[in-house]
Amino acid sequence: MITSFIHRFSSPKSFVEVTARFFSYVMYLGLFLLATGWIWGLAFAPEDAIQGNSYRIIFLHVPASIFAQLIYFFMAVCALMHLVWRVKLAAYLIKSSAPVGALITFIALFSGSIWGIPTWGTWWQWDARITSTLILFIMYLGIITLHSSFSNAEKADRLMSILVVVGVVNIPIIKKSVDWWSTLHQPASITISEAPSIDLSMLYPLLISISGMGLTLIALGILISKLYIITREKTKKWVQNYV
Amino acid sequence: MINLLTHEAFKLRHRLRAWLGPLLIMVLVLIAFPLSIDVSQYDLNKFYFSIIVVSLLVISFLATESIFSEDYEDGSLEQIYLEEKDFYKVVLTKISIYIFFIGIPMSLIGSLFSFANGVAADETPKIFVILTFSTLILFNIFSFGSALSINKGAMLGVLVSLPLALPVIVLLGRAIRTVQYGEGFIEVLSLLAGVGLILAAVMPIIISATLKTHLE
Amino acid sequence: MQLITASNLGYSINENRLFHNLTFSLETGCGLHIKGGNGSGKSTLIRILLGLTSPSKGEVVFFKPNLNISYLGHKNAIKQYLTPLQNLELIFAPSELDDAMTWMQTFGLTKVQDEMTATLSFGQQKKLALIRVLGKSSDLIVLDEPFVGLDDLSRDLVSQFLCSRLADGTSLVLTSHIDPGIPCVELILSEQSND
Amino acid sequence: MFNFAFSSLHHFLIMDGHGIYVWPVYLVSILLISIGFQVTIRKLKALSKKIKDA
Repeated sequence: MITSFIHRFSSPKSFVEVTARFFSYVMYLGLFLLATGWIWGLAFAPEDAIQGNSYRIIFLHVPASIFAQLIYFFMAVCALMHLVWRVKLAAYLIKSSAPVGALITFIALFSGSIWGIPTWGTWWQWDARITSTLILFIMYLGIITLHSSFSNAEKADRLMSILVVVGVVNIPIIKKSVDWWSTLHQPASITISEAPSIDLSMLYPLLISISGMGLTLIALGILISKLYIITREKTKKWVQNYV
Repeated sequence: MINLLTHEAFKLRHRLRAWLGPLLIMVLVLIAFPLSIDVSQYDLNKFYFSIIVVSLLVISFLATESIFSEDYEDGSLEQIYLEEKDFYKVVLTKISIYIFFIGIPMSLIGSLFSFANGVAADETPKIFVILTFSTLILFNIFSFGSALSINKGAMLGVLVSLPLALPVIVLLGRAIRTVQYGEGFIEVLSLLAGVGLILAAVMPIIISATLKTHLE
Repeated sequence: MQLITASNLGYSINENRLFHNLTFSLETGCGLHIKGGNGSGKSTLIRILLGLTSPSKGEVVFFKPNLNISYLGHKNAIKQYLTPLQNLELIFAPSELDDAMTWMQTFGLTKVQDEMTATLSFGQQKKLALIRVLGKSSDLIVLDEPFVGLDDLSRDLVSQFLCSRLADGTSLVLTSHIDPGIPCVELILSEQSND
Repeated sequence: MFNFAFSSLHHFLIMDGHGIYVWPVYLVSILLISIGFQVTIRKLKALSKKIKDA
């Protein structure tokens, strides 16, 4: 029963049609929130007592780091769906999320290392979180390369899903193992269990930037997956009617 | 099963390049490293390990690169599938044979060289045990990488299996430090052994699924 | 007695359809000759029958559990770095080795049995690979272009052998551009438009 | 909460010498994300045209 339920709501056709309906809302809301969060953070949030103005990179760096990981977990869920229920759409979504993930992971790494220059005096450190983000970036590249190196796309889908699932098991292991090194990072600024250690006037723009970044990336993901679905299914009738 | 073991051993023994090659490269690296630095300036026994660890990583990758592709390319893998209907046993056998023929000699070479570079005689066996369990882990991981990237070249293999192998390197570095400081050896060793045995049981399942997908 | 039935088989690769709605059955002691142009999906159909590839549509039913299949495809499945003799030792159990050696003699491979397989000619390697199928007893023989590279004499030998196996109740599936000279049902795969 | 954190626009751009870190990071990221959108939209248009023509 679950299988038939999933298959009914996961046809590539209905995905493209449904997402097209609210794509522009997602994108404009995302861009609006992102602009609000960043302008607030860059211009109106007070200066940090210790780090000075360079802390303002946080409004880009933290959202990027969060989504670098969230996108991978999303891909892992899709990979399981693809392997267990053979949902085609899930494989399409993995394939189209991977470049978004790679992009945002690169931004997280880049913004982090620039931020490191004024605060730590170095742009690179083999610190736990930087290293695990770098490994995450390699994992995204591996997934993209793996899929594009096979001419039989369905075979590539299956192999990619296997790799994604193995990779998601690896993420906590990487975290634990690199935690053994001394770590430079400040502890996470926002935690659910404890009261935030960050001032409210900085927290609000940060939260707004995170949600804005999320919506913007979802919009980008929708766009890329639409492109990919049409590429894959271009011989199907619904595509020819759709375009 | 015994039949399978002897067959795989027979095949590997006749591919000199596949099993003696990696060992020779390992020896070469371990000889070349002290020559390339000013030995009088550095305390060699402090960081000679890092070159053992790194060469273990690289050589494990090299050694397992053709573990399945050889059978895949000449069509033997299809024949094996038709007979066995499942790759688990075959994968398990192949990895065991590779560890026996390449992994264990590699660990032996590594521990011998660390002995030659100032590790006490009674600690050399510890190094050997650590290196052996690390090769168990690394061979399983890299076999997965080479199964995924079968006949698609080393670049893909590195990209997909390096993220899996890096935590092992951290663990291995940690384990060797416990030998140097003489504390916590058993804890780290049991962690290594545990991870190794779990991987040795689970990885072949994943690898079989991968190989099956490749045959389609 | 029916051995295999295939109903409504269809296969597409990257949404390009190779064949669809294939329905056929194979009886014990019968041959099936799959014909079709290049790229019409002959090898894929064979791999579906073997259970290597799963069809996009339809299904294959085997009426005998644990069917004993011997198969030779495009790839010879012999080791280049071993001698022909060592290859046979890998393939056959010691008890079956005598049969295989008889075939070595018939094919005139005995004089090269201790040389490296890589130095053998294309035809010789093909013969060596065919011994895998010829020297074993099985319920179903599946051959993908078995006659490529064989001289006339060996081709007749193989055809005769396959005929005698058919008479013994073994089934046969093969593809060949050359008329095999074996009593077979023909199955023609034609190029289809994508609609 | 909504007071401009800098005394002048000039200070806003310089950010006490941290501006050279902050601004490039934002600009490069905006650039990368918008390239992502641009390339996808362009490819999508080309593909639709190709399918329509076929």
